[in-house]
Amino acid sequence: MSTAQTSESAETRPLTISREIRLEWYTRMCTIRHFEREIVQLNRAGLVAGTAHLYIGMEAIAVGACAAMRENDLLTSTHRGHGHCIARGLDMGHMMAEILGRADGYCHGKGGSMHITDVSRGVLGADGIVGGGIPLAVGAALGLRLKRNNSIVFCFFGEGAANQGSFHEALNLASLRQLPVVFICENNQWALSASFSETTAGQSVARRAVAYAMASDRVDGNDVEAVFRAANDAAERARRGSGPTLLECITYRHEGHSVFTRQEIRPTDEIEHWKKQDPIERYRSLLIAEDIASASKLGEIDAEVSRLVSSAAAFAKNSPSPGLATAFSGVYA
Amino acid sequence: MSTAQTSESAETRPLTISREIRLEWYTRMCTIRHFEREIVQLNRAGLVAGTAHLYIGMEAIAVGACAAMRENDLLTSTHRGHGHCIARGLDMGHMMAEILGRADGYCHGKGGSMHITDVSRGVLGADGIVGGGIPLAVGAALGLRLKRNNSIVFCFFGEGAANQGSFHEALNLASLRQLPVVFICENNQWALSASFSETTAGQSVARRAVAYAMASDRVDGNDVEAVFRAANDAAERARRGSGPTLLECITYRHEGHSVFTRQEIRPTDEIEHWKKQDPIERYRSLLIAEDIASASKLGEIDAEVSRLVSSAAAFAKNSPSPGLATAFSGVYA
Amino acid sequence: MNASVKEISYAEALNQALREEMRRDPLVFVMGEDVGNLGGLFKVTNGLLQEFGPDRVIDTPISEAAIAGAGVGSALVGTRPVIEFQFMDFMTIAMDQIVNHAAKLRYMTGGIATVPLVIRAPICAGVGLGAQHSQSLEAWFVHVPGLKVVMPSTPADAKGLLKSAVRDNNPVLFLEHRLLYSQTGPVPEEEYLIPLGSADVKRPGTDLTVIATGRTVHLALAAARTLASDGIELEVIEPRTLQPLDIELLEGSVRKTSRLVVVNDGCRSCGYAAEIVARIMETCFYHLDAPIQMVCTRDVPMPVAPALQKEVMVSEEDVIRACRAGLAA
Amino acid sequence: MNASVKEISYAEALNQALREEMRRDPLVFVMGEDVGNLGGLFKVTNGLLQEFGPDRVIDTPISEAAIAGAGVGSALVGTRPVIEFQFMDFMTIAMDQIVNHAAKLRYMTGGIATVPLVIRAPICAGVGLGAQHSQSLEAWFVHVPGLKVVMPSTPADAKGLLKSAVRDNNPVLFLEHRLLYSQTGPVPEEEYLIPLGSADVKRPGTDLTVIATGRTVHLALAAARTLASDGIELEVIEPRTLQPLDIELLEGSVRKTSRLVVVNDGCRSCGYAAEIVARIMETCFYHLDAPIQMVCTRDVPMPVAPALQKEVMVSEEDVIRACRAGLAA
Ligand SMILES: Cc1ncc(C[n+]2csc(CCOP(=O)(O)OP(=O)(O)O)c2C)c(N)n1
Ligand SMILES: Cc1ncc(C[n+]2csc(CCOP(=O)(O)OP(=O)(O)O)c2C)c(N)n1
Ligand SMILES: [Mg+2]
Ligand SMILES: [Mg+2]
Repeated sequence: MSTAQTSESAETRPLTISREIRLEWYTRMCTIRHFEREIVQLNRAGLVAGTAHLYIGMEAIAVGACAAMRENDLLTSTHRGHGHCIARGLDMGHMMAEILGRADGYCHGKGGSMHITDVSRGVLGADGIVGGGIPLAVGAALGLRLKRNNSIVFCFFGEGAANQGSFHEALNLASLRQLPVVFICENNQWALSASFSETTAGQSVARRAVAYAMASDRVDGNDVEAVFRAANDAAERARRGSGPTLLECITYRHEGHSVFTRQEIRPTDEIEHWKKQDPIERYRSLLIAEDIASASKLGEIDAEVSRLVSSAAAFAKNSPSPGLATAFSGVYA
Repeated sequence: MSTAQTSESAETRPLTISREIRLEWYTRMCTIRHFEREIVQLNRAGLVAGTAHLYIGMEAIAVGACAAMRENDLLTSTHRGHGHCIARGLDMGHMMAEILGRADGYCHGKGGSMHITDVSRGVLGADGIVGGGIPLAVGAALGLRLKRNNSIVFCFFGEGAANQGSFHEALNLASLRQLPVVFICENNQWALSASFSETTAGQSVARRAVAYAMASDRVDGNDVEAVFRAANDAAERARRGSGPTLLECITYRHEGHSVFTRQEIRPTDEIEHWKKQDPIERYRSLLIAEDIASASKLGEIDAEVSRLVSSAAAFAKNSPSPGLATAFSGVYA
Repeated sequence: MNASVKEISYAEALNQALREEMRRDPLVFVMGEDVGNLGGLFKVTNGLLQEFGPDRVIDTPISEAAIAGAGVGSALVGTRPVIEFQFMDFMTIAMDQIVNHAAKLRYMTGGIATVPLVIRAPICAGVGLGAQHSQSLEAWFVHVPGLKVVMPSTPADAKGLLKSAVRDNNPVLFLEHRLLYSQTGPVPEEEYLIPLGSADVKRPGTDLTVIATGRTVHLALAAARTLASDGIELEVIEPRTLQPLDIELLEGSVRKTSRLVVVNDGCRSCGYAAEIVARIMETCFYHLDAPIQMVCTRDVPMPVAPALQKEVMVSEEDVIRACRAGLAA
Repeated sequence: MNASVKEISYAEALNQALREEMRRDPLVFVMGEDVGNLGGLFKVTNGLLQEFGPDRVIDTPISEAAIAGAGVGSALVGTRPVIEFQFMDFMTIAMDQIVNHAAKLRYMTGGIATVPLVIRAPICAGVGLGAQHSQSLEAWFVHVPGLKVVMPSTPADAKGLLKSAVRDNNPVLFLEHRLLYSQTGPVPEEEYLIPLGSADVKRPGTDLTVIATGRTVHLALAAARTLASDGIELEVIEPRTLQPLDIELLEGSVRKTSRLVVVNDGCRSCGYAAEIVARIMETCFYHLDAPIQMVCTRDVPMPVAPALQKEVMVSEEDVIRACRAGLAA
């Protein structure tokens, strides 16, 4: 399982990324891409319950960052969380069933896309509140310390969330107590219709770490290996007890804000420019250039992944709607 | 009126501070000190309604900063707001009446010490919520701009408030829109029982301005002229349309947190050390050393100020309790 | 109302109201997330940026507390902000600014401060966005002295009430059920205002009074049509403003019919329906022939699965069932 | 309860409860502003830092949203945080974390998440701190499915209920009237628990039922003593936990006396008293001989001047007046 391997390799600098791991990462990025494409289809068919925020274009962040996680590490996700879940190895069938609001979904249809959770796999939950998950991650780290558990917490959020008060309060608290948290800002440069430059004074999320005397880094979020190296350094820092890191990953979303809010106000040429920076295409070329795999081999991976996604979709579509009585149960533990 | 004078002088660098102004500042600092001492007496007599947070030891900040304000500039204050009000020339009799919960108080006894307000003098209000006034100041600046009014806003808050989400959100917004706000952090190094070092990652409020690409400065908050110069530079920046400034003034409170919460947990030697840095004593020595005034002249000022405070107290004590019917009126405009 | 009317949507009616008030008064401005470039998530501020420019149509960062706080601060200096929350659920981030500041400043300062602030937000569920995007928390705000709370059910009411809210000198919560935005209705073309605090008889009747708010007014009217075929005449009354409440009109109807059903999209425990029950119980106890029935969103977080969401939300059937119970008793 | 009892204050009883639970379970910890060095603004966490150390008694920055959020996050990983707000008014800053996260995570995740979080706060007024330090907002939280709400009136109840709250696997709001902290009462020396959801008859009576919460229980008991001299026997009942509510016990008393007065320190509009009225109206309508009377904090922000504060808060006289009205009608 790559998570374990990479976290071992993480101890032995200089960091060598094995062929297997590279193919594993390529496979995971393709899986996320196919999964999200499938959601678009399901939405066209009117099967998505509510909304879904697609991760297309940002796959390198979830895959690169989660590769630095160990089996027992935790993460908090966002409204745009499918990528994090898949990178952590959640079951796509149960994920899709949840997105369709079916009985076999992770939350039995109660949560939908914005609340997929699997604590057993360390996914503390997606979150419908922008910035809502950041203090949760800090609290989880606090709890782990009290439990003498040396796992660490990865906290994903968008650049738009970096303007929320919860970001400020949580980072201050994490730095004060030197908590083992890796804050990963997925800066796709837009928050719904709000551009990064018009809403973020200072024009950098990473630089905000200065305010908290926190380590920080800013990387190409479309380069899976760059993300991995930065996340891995941050993870090691956290494991050493040297405190949290704020890691900003620059990327872009290829699709509209969500399947519910599709209206596009971003400049077409900007979108086109970034689609040319596609993280999967880039990795594909790299793997071929460096003779890690042939185009046909990668093609096979692609085909295999798409088969897996299709069967997940089939599973989800065949899953029944939750029993009506369940609407009124499960409010309290 | 000094406010006007100093703001003129503010245009003509190098900044010369006239003898009159220096005596004026000394007088105002003494006034605040006597006023707060009187509150202690009134509280001992059981006359204070609720609580009062004393400004003793911090007088140089309110006086120095407000000296950089013009007639029509605005300010937002805090739970520890008496000094700001007096520096702005509010009537001490009506202030004291409010602190005693009397009919002649600024708020007719409804607000008490934590809500003294006089919009006509630019005091938008003290605030019982730590950090609560910061977004209000930003909004006021936004409103002034819409009204094509070139006044600026001074926003006072304690270092404890710099850990609130409202601080982060408000400073980001102010910087984005280059609003004419001077953020003045009164860093007295303690937030109730919480020390600055144990609650503020980065150990500097001023440095947090980096996160917002905002100008900042850090000065000796017990040096009234240093505070004035820094506040005046910030005010000029705001008037030029060059945006907000975060000004951190290092100081200390001589008394307990409030007359309601007096328990002292700060180190005695620390308190003693800072009492030796008394801003009024320091200014007194300076004025004498620089032959601005003789000890006896300053003594006269002191005596005169204490007479004014006593008559304000007499006015407040003679003010009646508000009519019971007023409890149920004035909820809506 | 004026004879020349036009059929427009609830969202268009709100947009007209904002446009007219912004043209009338240069101190009125709107602020919130995506209100400018996008014209609002639900299009209520559509086109305002183009007409009034970026100083009066302010796209903000995702900073709900600062948006509300800046709204209060700008109102304090005499402008008239209309701020938008994308979902009422997000007001939870700004409660200090709304409750401890906007609502209380007038009273706390003994009348020195004036806070002419309008806070708009879509409420409740219906499109499967789940528990964090589906709340109808009007009861919280009615519980806070110093706030006014408006919740219209038709385009015409929405327009007339929003214009009055903008002119009001107090903080006003203006709550818009998200399923109503696309509903159309006749709206007078000539300018008009509807005063805050005036309830409306949406359908006169004799057998039982239904007091309904927002979206549920339409469920109550549908129920009335259904029951009419059984010869049962419901009187459907809409408060329109929950605070201040036009209690006389409500009491008059209950005294006439002696039976009452209260319908509201908020959760039931400590909800707005309970408040109406308490008010009527106080003044109309001896006129009541049967217990008052309440129809509310069930006391669970809103689920996403369509079938579950339907179970939890108020339906026409729920209203009919409650009316029959109220009549049988 | 056990025979060997000791007279201690409400604050001491809460302190004992925390101490016992922290000794019992190493995963229980407290977090908040000034809870460590100062021992809490009202001394409830006094001495805990010395006994349990800084990892389990956490002094935080002034960051209410992060305190609540960190509480939720640490609960999610299996610890049992007890967080303190210095005044309930400050919860307004943390409503998103409490309402959108703590309350809903269990349901939203289909049972995957568990949030064993206790949120403590002093409520209401009495010492003139004014409108931003005097609110009693329990109704808000009873309105939110997924939360439990506890409000004890005596040291013994406070201790037994807080221990149960700490052991509960759900988010529990634990509300303490600030005027009660110094009040003393008999507390068993042997360990005991009081289950959440059990109301208590504080004084049996026959003529009229008074349902009172928190501090007002003592006003109701005083009123009962006063009226007893006129031969009027009040039955005083305290829910103790507002959510879940022991409705059967309340209904039983109302069916017996046929008359009800509800007393609560929250504001009256959309307050907790209205909820009780609605619940009783539903099930006991035909047993009621008179309209239910409500005695609540008046619907204004809390003023500072002592005479005004007294006017706005609930008094024994208010309760007596309401009882006489309820009996006369
Ligand atoms: C508190 C809150 N405010 C507003 C929203 C509505 N909303 C959902 S996603 C979004 C944009 C978030 O931008 P960003 O954090 O950059 O994440 P991205 O969508 O770009 O991945 C907004 C405004 C919300 N869900 N929560
Ligand atoms: C939101 C909020 N949290 C907590 C409090 C209680 N409180 C009042 S003053 C204070 C300390 C404030 O410290 P600081 O901002 O440094 O101002 P100082 O008192 O030192 O002048 C606290 C915690 C409050 N009033 N508001
Ligand atoms: Mg983004
Ligand atoms: Mg301080």
